[in-house]
Amino acid sequence: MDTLMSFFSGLCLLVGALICVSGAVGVNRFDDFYTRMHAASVTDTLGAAFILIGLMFISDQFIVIAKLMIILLLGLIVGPTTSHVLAKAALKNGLKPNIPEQSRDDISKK
Amino acid sequence: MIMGHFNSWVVIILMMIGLYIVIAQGNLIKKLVGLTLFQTSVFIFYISMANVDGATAPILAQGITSYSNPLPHALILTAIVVGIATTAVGLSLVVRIKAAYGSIEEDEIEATDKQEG
Amino acid sequence: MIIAATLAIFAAMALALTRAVLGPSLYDRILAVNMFGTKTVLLIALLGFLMGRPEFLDIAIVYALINFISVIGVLRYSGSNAFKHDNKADETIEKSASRSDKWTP
Amino acid sequence: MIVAIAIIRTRDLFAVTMLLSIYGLLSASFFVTLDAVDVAFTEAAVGAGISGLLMLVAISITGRKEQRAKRKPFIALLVVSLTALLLFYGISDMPYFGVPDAPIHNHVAPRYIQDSMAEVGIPNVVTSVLATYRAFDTFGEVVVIFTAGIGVLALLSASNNHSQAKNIVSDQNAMDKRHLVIRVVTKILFPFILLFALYVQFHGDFGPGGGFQAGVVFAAAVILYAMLFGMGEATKVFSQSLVQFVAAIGVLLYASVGVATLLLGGDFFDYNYLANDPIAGQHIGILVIESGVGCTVAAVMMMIFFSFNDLQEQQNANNNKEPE
Repeated sequence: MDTLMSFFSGLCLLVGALICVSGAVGVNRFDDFYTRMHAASVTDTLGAAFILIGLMFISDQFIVIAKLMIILLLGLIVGPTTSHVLAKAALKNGLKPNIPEQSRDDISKK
Repeated sequence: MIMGHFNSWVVIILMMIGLYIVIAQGNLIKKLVGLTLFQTSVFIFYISMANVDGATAPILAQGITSYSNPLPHALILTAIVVGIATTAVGLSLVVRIKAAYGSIEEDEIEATDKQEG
Repeated sequence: MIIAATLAIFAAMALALTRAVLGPSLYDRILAVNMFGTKTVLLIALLGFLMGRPEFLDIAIVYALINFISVIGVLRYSGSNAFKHDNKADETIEKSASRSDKWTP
Repeated sequence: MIVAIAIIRTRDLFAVTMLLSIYGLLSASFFVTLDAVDVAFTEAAVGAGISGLLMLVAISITGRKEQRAKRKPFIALLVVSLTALLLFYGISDMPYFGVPDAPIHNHVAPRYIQDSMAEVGIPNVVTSVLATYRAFDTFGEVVVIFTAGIGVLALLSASNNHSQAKNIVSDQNAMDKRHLVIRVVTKILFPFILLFALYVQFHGDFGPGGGFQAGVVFAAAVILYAMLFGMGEATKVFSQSLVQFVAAIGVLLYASVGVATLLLGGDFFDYNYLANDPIAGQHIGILVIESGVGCTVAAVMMMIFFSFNDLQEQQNANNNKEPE
């Protein structure tokens, strides 16, 4: 049971860490603010959730699990909200999405 | 020698960057940022002095015998809050200066002072 | 495993930092700070477990809350007049920067 | 760490503020690794949130771009490197990092760690040092914070007039309608943050936390509310006079504990006399003192933010009027 728990926690931690790093790489490599934001917000929420769940597996006190739950909930509420507001503010203040010419034509045809 | 004093090196570098910003930058808000950096370097200095190898945070628990020094923690804890309060005073002074001189650049303020007499 | 995750988070923090420093537009920087905050929450949670005293998760909670507040605050004030007239400049920088380091799949 | 600072010489003040807030986050995690959880707590609440916010408000009042300094930085560099050399010379006598028998660990610290459980009866040694052994210091700090709050108030609130205030409120409401999602989320989170602040306040004896941190978190919650629902809504509950009153009450509460101990026959801030049992007396004393600290800090932070915000909104209103 114990080894199973630690195995699961290790798995979750690794997956979470991988997601976090990939998100960070995405933030650096994408060439447009909106795609960057997409990379950051999605991976932030998912990676944080995975890591916190992984920590939940190895903690044995109830209070610790409860606090991790609180952090997880907060992350789930706050993360998407901030990215929503951020995108809205950026769009409103005139930061244009960087759409390549061809796809722009596609959009206009439809 | 170098690794043993690693914390002090970090502190000194931070402190000097803060000092440099305070001296060399003309913008008053930038100067306040420099002061904040300076302040934080002192905080880090205190906290790193309180650290003991293999010790944990000074909250007593069963089965732990070695704690880091609680005294600097108490001092710095209050100092941080005081620091933000004083920074706020500084910022409000800057805002007032902006209202009075129309600028927060040191050079322009001096120029205005000279013009007025 | 915890150590691996901690290292990964450090790497992610470093990358977010570069984005915050480079970030051509104002919103890139806000995004980077937000991301950095989330990573710090995770880092502190992991460090608590690493040092064997996981009851310090309170700090992580504070972080999650404060991060939210500061991002909202930044957005609230970045909409004010002092910043508005700069957006055009940001945009042009953004365009030129994106041209120079085009991401090729 | 160093990286974050070395790049802080960006000319764009906004970027500087962002970097500063990242720096705050970083130094807090640094404090966690150095076992200073209480300090990390404070730095988390202050460095990452409030200080960046205040800087930002000030920048939005004073303008964003910085001009190139015309002065030559050589003298500054000279001074800085000289000081650095002196400091490097100075640290060569310092004890190494993390050595357990450094002089700092041999004076009062062992006594604090070994006896505070018997003398004060709370597990968090930092709180017991803060509130009991060094109560005078802390009292001084609280007074300093209070004074700073008054200073900001005196500097910023000189020009308030009511005709402008009404314009601001209508302006605010128009703006808030656009942020539906965030308003809903804030409504969910707001009571939770306040509750958490109270938890921090009263849990400070057993874990990281205490009056200073709780005050800052509480103030942050109110600031969040004020930013989204407008000053009008926030000041309905926390009016300026109430905030000032609470700030003063906090300091007085703190002082009154000292006076009470004097009257009961002890020294100033000698909590043992507050109850028959010395430990119970200590508990009461710390509780009251921490609430005093919490009141003052929260009120002063709100006070500072409100006065900055007022000024900023006034300026906004003026700027909006000009083009019409």
